[in-house]
Amino acid sequence: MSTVDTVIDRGRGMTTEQLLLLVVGLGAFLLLGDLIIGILNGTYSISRVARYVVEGTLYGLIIGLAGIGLSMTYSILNFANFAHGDYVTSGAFFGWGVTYLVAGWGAASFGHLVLVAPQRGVGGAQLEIAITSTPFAIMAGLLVAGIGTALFVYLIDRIVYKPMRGSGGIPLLITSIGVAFALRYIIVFVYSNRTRGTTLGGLPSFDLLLVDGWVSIDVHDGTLIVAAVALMLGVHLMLQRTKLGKAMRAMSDNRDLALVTGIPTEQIIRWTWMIGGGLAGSAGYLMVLWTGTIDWQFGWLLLLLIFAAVILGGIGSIYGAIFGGLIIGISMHLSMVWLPGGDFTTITAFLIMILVLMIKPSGLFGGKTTA
Amino acid sequence: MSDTEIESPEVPNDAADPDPQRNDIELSVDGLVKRFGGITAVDGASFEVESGAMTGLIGPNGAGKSTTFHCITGIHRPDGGTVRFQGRDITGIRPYECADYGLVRTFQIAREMANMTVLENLMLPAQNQSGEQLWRSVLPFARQEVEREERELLERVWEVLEFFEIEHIAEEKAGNLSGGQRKLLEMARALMIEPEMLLLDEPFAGVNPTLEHKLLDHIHELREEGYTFLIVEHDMDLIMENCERVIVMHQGSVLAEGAPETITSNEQVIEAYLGGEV
Amino acid sequence: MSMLDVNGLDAGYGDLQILSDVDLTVAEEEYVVIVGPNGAGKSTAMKSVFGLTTYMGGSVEFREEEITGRTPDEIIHQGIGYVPQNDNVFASLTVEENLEMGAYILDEVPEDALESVYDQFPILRERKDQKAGSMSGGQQQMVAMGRALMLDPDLLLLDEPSAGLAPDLVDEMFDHVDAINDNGTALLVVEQNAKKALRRCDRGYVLVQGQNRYVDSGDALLNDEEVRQQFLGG
Amino acid sequence: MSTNTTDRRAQLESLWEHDAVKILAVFGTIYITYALVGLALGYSLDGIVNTLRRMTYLIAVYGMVTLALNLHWGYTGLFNIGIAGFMAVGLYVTMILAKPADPTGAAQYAGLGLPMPIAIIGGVVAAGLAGLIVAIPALRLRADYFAITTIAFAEIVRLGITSGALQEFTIFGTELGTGGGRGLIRNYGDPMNVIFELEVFSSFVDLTNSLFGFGPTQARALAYSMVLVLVLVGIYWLIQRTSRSPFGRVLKAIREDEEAAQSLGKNTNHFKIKVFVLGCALMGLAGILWRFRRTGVTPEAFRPHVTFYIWIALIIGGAGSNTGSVLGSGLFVAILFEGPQYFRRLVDQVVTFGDAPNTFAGSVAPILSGDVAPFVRYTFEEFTTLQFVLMGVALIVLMHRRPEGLLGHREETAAAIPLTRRPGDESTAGRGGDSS
Repeated sequence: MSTVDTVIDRGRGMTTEQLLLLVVGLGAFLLLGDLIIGILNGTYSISRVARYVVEGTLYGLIIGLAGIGLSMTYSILNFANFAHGDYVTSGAFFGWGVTYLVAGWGAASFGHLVLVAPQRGVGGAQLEIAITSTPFAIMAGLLVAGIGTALFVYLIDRIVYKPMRGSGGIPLLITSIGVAFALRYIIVFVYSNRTRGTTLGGLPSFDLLLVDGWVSIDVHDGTLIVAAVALMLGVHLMLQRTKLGKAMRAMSDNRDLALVTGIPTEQIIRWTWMIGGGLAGSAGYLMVLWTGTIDWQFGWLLLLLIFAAVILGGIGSIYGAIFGGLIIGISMHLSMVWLPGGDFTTITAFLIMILVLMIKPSGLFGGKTTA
Repeated sequence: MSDTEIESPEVPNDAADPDPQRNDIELSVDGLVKRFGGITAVDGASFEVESGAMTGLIGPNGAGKSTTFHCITGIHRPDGGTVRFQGRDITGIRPYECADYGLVRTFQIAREMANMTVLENLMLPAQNQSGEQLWRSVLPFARQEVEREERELLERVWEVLEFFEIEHIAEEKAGNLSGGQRKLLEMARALMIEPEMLLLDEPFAGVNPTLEHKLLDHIHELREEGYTFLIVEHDMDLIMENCERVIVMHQGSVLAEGAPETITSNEQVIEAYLGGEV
Repeated sequence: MSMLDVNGLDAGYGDLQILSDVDLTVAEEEYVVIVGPNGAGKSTAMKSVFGLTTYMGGSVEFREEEITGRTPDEIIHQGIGYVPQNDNVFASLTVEENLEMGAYILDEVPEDALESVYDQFPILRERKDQKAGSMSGGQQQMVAMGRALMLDPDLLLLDEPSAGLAPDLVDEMFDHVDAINDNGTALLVVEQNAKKALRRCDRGYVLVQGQNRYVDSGDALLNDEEVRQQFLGG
Repeated sequence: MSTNTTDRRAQLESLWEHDAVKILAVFGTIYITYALVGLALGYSLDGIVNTLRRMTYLIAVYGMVTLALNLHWGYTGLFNIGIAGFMAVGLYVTMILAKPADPTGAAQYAGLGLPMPIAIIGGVVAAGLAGLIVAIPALRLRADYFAITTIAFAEIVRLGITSGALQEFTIFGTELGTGGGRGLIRNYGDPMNVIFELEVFSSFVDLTNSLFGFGPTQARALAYSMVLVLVLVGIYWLIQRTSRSPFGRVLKAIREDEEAAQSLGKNTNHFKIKVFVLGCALMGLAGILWRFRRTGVTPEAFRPHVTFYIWIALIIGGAGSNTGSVLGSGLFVAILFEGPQYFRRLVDQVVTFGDAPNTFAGSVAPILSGDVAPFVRYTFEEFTTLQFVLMGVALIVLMHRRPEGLLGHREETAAAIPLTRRPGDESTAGRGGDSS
């Protein structure tokens, strides 16, 4: 029992967080100031910084797109789904199998194409896959990535999660780790663990001269932007305008009330999984289109970044997920201004996430606002 | 909160009050405010609890009784006002410090450690256990001392079990107990801290009449031993028959305060309860 | 023949029994209130009708059909609506979206029902695009009642519609409740404002410690000295 | 006689209640099964003993980590999924401290050249400190956020030691390095030399040689596994003491209801920090013992897989039970980790497969025409992959069917003395026969 006066800490609760916020704010301010001064006095190349911002934005769009699905299932089902990253990978493989099939029908065996070239041989470069040369194959692939993953995720829900509907968030989280693991290695079993190129190099691009260098955006960057923004807009409209979307928001607001209002909660959960899964699959497909390579664990490696984005934006808020994705993507790339080499981009993202959890665990968009 | 003028304790307290210690104030709450978002749950509540007395805190649902408890015991941090216990300012205290001062509460819904046995539940709250230091529990020589303390503690636990007449459930998991037994356990556990004042949040909710009488007997017995009680309860009969003083809360502030007889005839109180323009 | 018939109901939560041998009836277009001291099991009784408690015995019949064990959305289909006491609006949805959710089980939003809710609560029409969470307590209560009326239920269960309202709004809320009954909807209302409720209702039940204590017309209960004592402890 | 059999069953059940019996029965079954299968297939004795030795080594290491995790999750409810990170901190710090200061030959990076015991203590302390750094901000968080924070920490550690920037660095004028992606090579003496250089050890070598036909390297490995078993026993003892004490009682209370524990006067944050640091330090120690004798280590060893293994082991055994943790790690290693590989070797020995198809498509296509053989061959070729699938499925099935594991239903009393009867009351009357 310590002395009376020291144990009474009148200012507790607020100060730690406020102090941290102050430190972080100051740090961000200093970095931003350094960046501006550096650009003005020529220490940092404008075009390089611009390139980081562009790349970061594109990466952020992918994270945000995948994050919407995670955020939706997190807020409606109340658990952090660790298998979400592997949904992203699954979708990419489904979609790219179809793209290969459409673009290369007859150029190789069905099995080789549908499994996205598990062995050396005919691949993306040989099939000359690009949005300019094989637009139809890519659109078909994106469609299948979305729909295929939606169905696949629904199936997983039926088999794995539905029997545990009443369980708390923690048993579900642990189970999802098992799902993630099993899924990832099923992907290896079916598609092999080879990392392969999926697209043609040397794409047409739009180049912009920015004082001291070029910033270029190629057609796949453009495709990513158009597709991601279209999908985000679609989700927005779905949530705002459709009965289903409104019911989803209602459920994320207050599940018990939704039940007594007569909203068929089980049906809404099913749709939430399917839409979230579809977005994850699409994000995976677009990621592969953008980077030009596919492998069995890119979704898993993306998962923690997606969590970082969702937590940053506030769980349950789809705008938060998009915004969080962009912040994570851009700050990851901008970190290379000070920490060159790219070794620390992911670490930067995780540190941002941990800081947000310490300062404002409810996220920037403050939690339950799936709107 | 500006227009909620708090009645000074003397005014309604005109009833005969034989307690000689009536000026000895154990707990005083002054202008307590607690807001949740836009809702003000406690709005300038002020009252005092006398040492060694049994005081009832009543009021309709949503009057702010439980929130007041939470603010006194540090579960919530008040947005305004002060709480003094035995003359010391304990506003914004942390929950675990409360026990150090000898101020202990029970919860409206019994919060037993469901997967621990009744014995474990009762051994838990004991203060100043050297075995709560990790190294003492591990190192052989210190461990002997810890084991000796544990044996003493177990002795005390059995005394408390006897007091509440629940020896037969000693080895039961707390989660398997009936609602009434949980209430008893909750109170027994609070006593294990050897407090000076007990705040009981609806100790009789969900308790059958037989057990209720038993529980009341225990409380009276303890009161005679010098414990101070502040009890939130919705059963008016119970409060009126057993408490020396009653505090009535309504809409976050204190509506009336005084001896039970003065309270039952207070028109404001009747209106608050029956919700009618009488 | 009554519409709702609760017979010897035992119910509670988990293994905790709250109600024992409770009887309740509500006839077509009747206005019934349940009053009683805090913790008497009033809300539990109402939730039991709506299938939200653990059933332990007895029966609940609606139009001579057993409805114990049914899920809330099935019970809504039968023509029963329910307005819970706390947190009863979807805070991040607009007022109109809240009302639409009340009619989720229909394919289309019933425009006439929406209009009649707006006619009943004109303030909701004014604020239909406002987030329900940003409205005052009384307005939220109207949103919740309006939502339950979207399916034009035959029986509406209201859990303390006046709880937490400022005194001057309480009367307004009671007027709204009366109006719902006047439109032909039978009501089962749990109330703390016993006096006001008993004055307006057709029949009242007094529940004490999970059991029926008195049943009579509202006025009779109101003038009963024993009932008065139940609340104030004599 | 039916009464006779029920009697016997009751006897067996009461026997099973003893932890020692459980451990003996489970481990006995595992070892005997492995040995019998090996014998039946005509394996050499030294091969069989070597398999069992390797299993012992794995069970001991995983058992230590599982016990530490049980302290976190089973007792206190701290959802740590960053185990690999704390193990990595322990091992890397120890290796950097122990590596000689002047790098020679293939061992590219310099260390501090400290004696092994100090290096080990350094590694354990570093892992504990890492736990403290994570604990202070994270303990206020909800369990799922806490989990995400810990796994993010583990990944920060892994990516940090992989990064080129830390491959070689200079601190206070001393050159050190993590080796980046290429890892660190052990260029200090075998840490077990303290034992191996003893006089008696040579007779141990002779003994194993005459018994199992072991060479000196195998004998050393065997001795090392035995040392690890001793360490496991030590940690088990430590954690039993920790949990069966007033300290452990508060931990359990935190898991049950932290707010109520606070109302009973317990400064729960203190307890959580202490127990988290202790568990992390033990994870660091296990990380050290896991690999500090090997020729080298790369960051790959600390992928989240390790964390996943430990969680499966914990859930098999049942969170909350220390004995369960040990049993769980035994069953995990025997059935899920080593079992499939052993099974594969078995099958390989019995059946001779032709060449497997190279791809999944190549294996599936023939099924359509009724030929399952290529698929089976492909499955065998990809056995290691399927083993991971099996682990994932095992976790899902456990969570569905038996989330409380083998012994999680059984609560181990948290008190320094047995709480079975009234103190001073030698009869069983105190059990409450006098209920009112």
